[in-house]
Amino acid sequence: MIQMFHVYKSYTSRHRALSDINLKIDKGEFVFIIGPSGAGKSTLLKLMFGAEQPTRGQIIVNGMDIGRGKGSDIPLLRRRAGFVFQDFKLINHQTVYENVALALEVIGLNKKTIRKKVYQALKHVGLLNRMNAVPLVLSGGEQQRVAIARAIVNDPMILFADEPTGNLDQDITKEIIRLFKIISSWGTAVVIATHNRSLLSYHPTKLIALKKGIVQGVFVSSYKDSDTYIPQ
Amino acid sequence: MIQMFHVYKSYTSRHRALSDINLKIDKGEFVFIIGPSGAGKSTLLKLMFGAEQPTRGQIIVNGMDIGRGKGSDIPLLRRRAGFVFQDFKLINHQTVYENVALALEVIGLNKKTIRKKVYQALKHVGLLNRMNAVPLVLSGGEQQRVAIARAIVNDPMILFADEPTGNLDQDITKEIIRLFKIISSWGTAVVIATHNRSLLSYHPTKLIALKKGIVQGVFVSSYKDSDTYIPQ
Amino acid sequence: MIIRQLLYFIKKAIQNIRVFFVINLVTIGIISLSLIVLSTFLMISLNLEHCLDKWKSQINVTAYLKEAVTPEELTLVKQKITDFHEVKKISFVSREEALSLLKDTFPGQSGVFEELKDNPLPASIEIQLKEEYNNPQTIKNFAVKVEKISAVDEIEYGRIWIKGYAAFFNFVKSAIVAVGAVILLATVFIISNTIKLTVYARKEEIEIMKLVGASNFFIRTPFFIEGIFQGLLGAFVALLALYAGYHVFTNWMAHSSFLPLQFMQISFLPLKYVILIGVGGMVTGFLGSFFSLGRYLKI
Amino acid sequence: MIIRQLLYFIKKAIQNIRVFFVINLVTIGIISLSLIVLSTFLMISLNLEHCLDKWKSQINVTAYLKEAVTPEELTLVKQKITDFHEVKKISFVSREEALSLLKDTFPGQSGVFEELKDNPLPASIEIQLKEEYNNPQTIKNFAVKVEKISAVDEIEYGRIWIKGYAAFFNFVKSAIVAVGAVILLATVFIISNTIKLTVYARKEEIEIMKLVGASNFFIRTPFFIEGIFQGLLGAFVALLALYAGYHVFTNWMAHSSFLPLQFMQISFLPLKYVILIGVGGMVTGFLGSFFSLGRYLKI
Ligand SMILES: Nc1ncnc2c1ncn2[C@@H]1O[C@H](COP(=O)(O)OP(=O)(O)OP(=O)(O)O)[C@@H](O)[C@H]1O
Ligand SMILES: Nc1ncnc2c1ncn2[C@@H]1O[C@H](COP(=O)(O)OP(=O)(O)OP(=O)(O)O)[C@@H](O)[C@H]1O
Ligand SMILES: [Mg+2]
Ligand SMILES: [Mg+2]
Repeated sequence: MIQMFHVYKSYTSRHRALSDINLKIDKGEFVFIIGPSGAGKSTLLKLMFGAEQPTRGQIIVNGMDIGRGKGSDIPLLRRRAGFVFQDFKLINHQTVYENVALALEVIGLNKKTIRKKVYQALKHVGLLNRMNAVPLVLSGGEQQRVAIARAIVNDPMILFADEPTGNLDQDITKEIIRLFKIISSWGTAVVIATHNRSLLSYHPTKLIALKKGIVQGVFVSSYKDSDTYIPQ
Repeated sequence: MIQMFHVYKSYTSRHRALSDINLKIDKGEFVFIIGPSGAGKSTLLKLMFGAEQPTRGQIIVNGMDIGRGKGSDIPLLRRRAGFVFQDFKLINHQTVYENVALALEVIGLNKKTIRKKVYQALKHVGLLNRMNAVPLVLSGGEQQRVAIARAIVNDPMILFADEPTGNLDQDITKEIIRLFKIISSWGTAVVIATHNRSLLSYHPTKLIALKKGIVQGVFVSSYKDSDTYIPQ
Repeated sequence: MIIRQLLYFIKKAIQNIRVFFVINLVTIGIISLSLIVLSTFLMISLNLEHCLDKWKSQINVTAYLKEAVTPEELTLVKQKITDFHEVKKISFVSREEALSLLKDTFPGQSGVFEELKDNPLPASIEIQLKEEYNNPQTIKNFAVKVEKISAVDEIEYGRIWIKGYAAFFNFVKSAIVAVGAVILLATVFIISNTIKLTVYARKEEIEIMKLVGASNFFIRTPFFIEGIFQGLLGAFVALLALYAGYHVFTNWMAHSSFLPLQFMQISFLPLKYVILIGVGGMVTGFLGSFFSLGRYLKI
Repeated sequence: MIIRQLLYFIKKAIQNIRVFFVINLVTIGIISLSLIVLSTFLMISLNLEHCLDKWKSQINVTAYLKEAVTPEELTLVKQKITDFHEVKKISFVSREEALSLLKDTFPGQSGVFEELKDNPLPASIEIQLKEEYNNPQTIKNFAVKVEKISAVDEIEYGRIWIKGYAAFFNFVKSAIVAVGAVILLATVFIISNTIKLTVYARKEEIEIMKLVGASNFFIRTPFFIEGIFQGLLGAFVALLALYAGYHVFTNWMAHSSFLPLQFMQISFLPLKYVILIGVGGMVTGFLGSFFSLGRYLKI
């Protein structure tokens, strides 16, 4: 589903955000990218999503070569993917409902379908009652959950989540990760970037450890819905 | 230093963000406010900082009655306080240096003093090398650290921090909390809002548990730089 | 399907106008004020041009006739002159008419003329040329031809004045065109850049829409509709204001104590210009959005 | 201390102008274009008014003298008329001068006048009144007084024309004032609202400054400086463009084939108006910032 070959990314000439990344993420995988602040986790996710272009290397997502900067393909990819941004990226003058619905409107679904799906997504993140509020009046955690709802509302084939629980308490974090797991079990590849090592107790199928833009190791779990987690 | 008497806050008529809050925070205290998403933690901090006005009740900070909406006192209070916002609130078109320096420029310090203090603050959060970058190009954790640097740069009498480690990894979190502890030991009242219960291992002197806008309990620690934490 | 989509975009545009109501108001205000200035100028200069044209059409060539012209000869001369293709209209001024005209011109000195034994003035034919021949060269050529008619004594056509007239006419015209061009450019620039400023205030929204997979078409269209709407409404307000001003002004003129003003005809902008301003507002609004957005639509 | 702070604010303003360079360019562009339209209009109407005033000052009352006026009487009459407080200037036209003037007016018909046995025209004194007496009533009163002088035969002052002239003059003046007011209002509105749009795009910055304890003074001042700078630079660019246009235009006129144009004097805006436009730009820029900011400065 996602393949990266010798990918490099430098934002500035002095500094390299990512170096020689090679990885492969399959359908239905549940992947964590961990690493300290500034390691390049967000950059890695953005590359897979076409929000940034690699300096070098090849990125193939869902069969498309998105590293080549062919602008027209990227919207199509994004409509089949979901992304929880670290800074949420909600439209401040639109309501929660409208923000979430946007991800479906760009696909061109009809109003009724949109309503049904948005309600469902908001219900999953526990925000049905805040539907008509604008993001600015929401608490940090509530905003983050709106971002999550928008990312899952279009039944994405790939779900990227950048620090999706940074503003959420333990209980809601558990809920959200459970939700992601369910989505993953339907065949969606879920890629979560986080600094929060306690999330590891949620058993990813693959764990990518980053540090200063370099992959420290990729751990593949053989765990299958049991309780043990065995890094390879 | 901070006293709240029967404080209520409703943003909308239907919904109450805080109910009947009474509390007292002294000089040099190290306080945690915990509670789930939407509990009212940020609202409570904003009230103490004059960023929101209470619907009812009295708030006295550093001898000033800031609940009365006397606009002219609040800038003075803010110049002697620091605030790490949950959404950072950095000025995007200014560099890291300028963002941090702003908190000193409003006081009217001279250039040289400002430079010295800003360098020190940036060093504390490990961002000296990113000084000339603008916030937009920083990673989430880096932005959060800029916000922290700006909050501590003016040697505040009171330091408010709203989810200050939500985007930081364990190691940096530890560093930051240690920094806050040091600042607190100089007599500054430090008030941290967080959903992260693992922070409790850092031994606050006072723990305020919020839920749905209501104080569930205030726990005062008798712990004094030893390793045990005894909730009252 | 297409209609549903169009409706969706219109809905979005309306929603945006509601949310950014003040900004929209400001934008529409700026647009309509620019257009008021433009259309006021247009109206004034069209009327001025009309005046000049009228004046132009009044320039005559006068053919003074020999004293001993018989009525038969006169008819012949008239016929001959009318037959020239340059001629639009002629009118005959008899000797008596010429004298009374002269007397009217000098009301204080009527005594002067009473002393004259007999009328020394000749009869004349005033010739009005077709517009296209109102220029120094053709008038001169024409005069030469007329002078050859035997009954014609002398030709009078104010050589200097005609040359000067054309220059003056050109002068006023080019002044109008120059000032008009400045105003037009200013208007277009102001409108499109105002829209640029409003788009700038919303660049984050555009970025977010791109990130959820919106095509450029999807992002642009509501902005286009908004821009077109702003331009159209701005033009509408401007024309309304112009009409109100026109109404007040002509009313005032009709009750003026200055007689010539009472008969002066000021006309409102012709329909085609009204439409032009409306369409121009729309197009500028559209282009303003179009060029402002470009920059933010790159991935 | 105060100077240090001022320098700090200026530094901030410059920095903001650099960061928001495109926005500033657009704003200054809009301001200068509005001001170009305004100042072009101002220049044209000042020149027009000057023309009218010149014309006004040329309106004369003519006193025709009796035929049998001796040189001594003439001196006396001249003296008497000059002594009236309404009179600005007089000039004597002898009978011979009157005739040659008449001949000049009718160049084609000089034969008519040669037939005259002797000159039938009277001598006259042309009287130019002081500006403040150039209205129908005072002219009439003056005429009555002059008519009483024994050597004066008749008074000529174009009763209808004078009344009409005043009305026409008022008409043109009020038209200028009306259009000018529209343009001025449009300019002020456009400038201040353009600045409002730019401030809107920076409302977050303002909020953040408030949150770190900046006083309203601290936040406002750089914006004020920026607004003043924009207004001033806009005015400067506008005046420069106007001057360039003026230069080209007068040059063109000087080489025009139309003689009257060669001698027509068009003057540039007088210094006081140049200063007024500069100051006006600054004040509008300042006020634009002032009112735009108000809304965002509440805690
Ligand atoms: N400006 C506002 N207008 C209206 N409602 C608001 C506003 N700010 C906060 N609220 C509401 O008040 C409640 C408390 O918000 P607050 O931000 O204090 O929560 P919090 O404890 O900080 O949550 P989190 O951990 O998610 O940041 C929430 O339900 C939120 O939606
Ligand atoms: N647009 C950009 N321009 C320049 N440098 C950038 C840009 N975005 C990120 N960087 C730099 O690249 C490095 C990696 O950033 P990235 O956001 O990927 O880190 P991260 O692992 O997500 O960190 P965090 O946990 O703090 O979010 C950082 O040093 C950051 O400053
Ligand atoms: Mg990140
Ligand atoms: Mg919060």
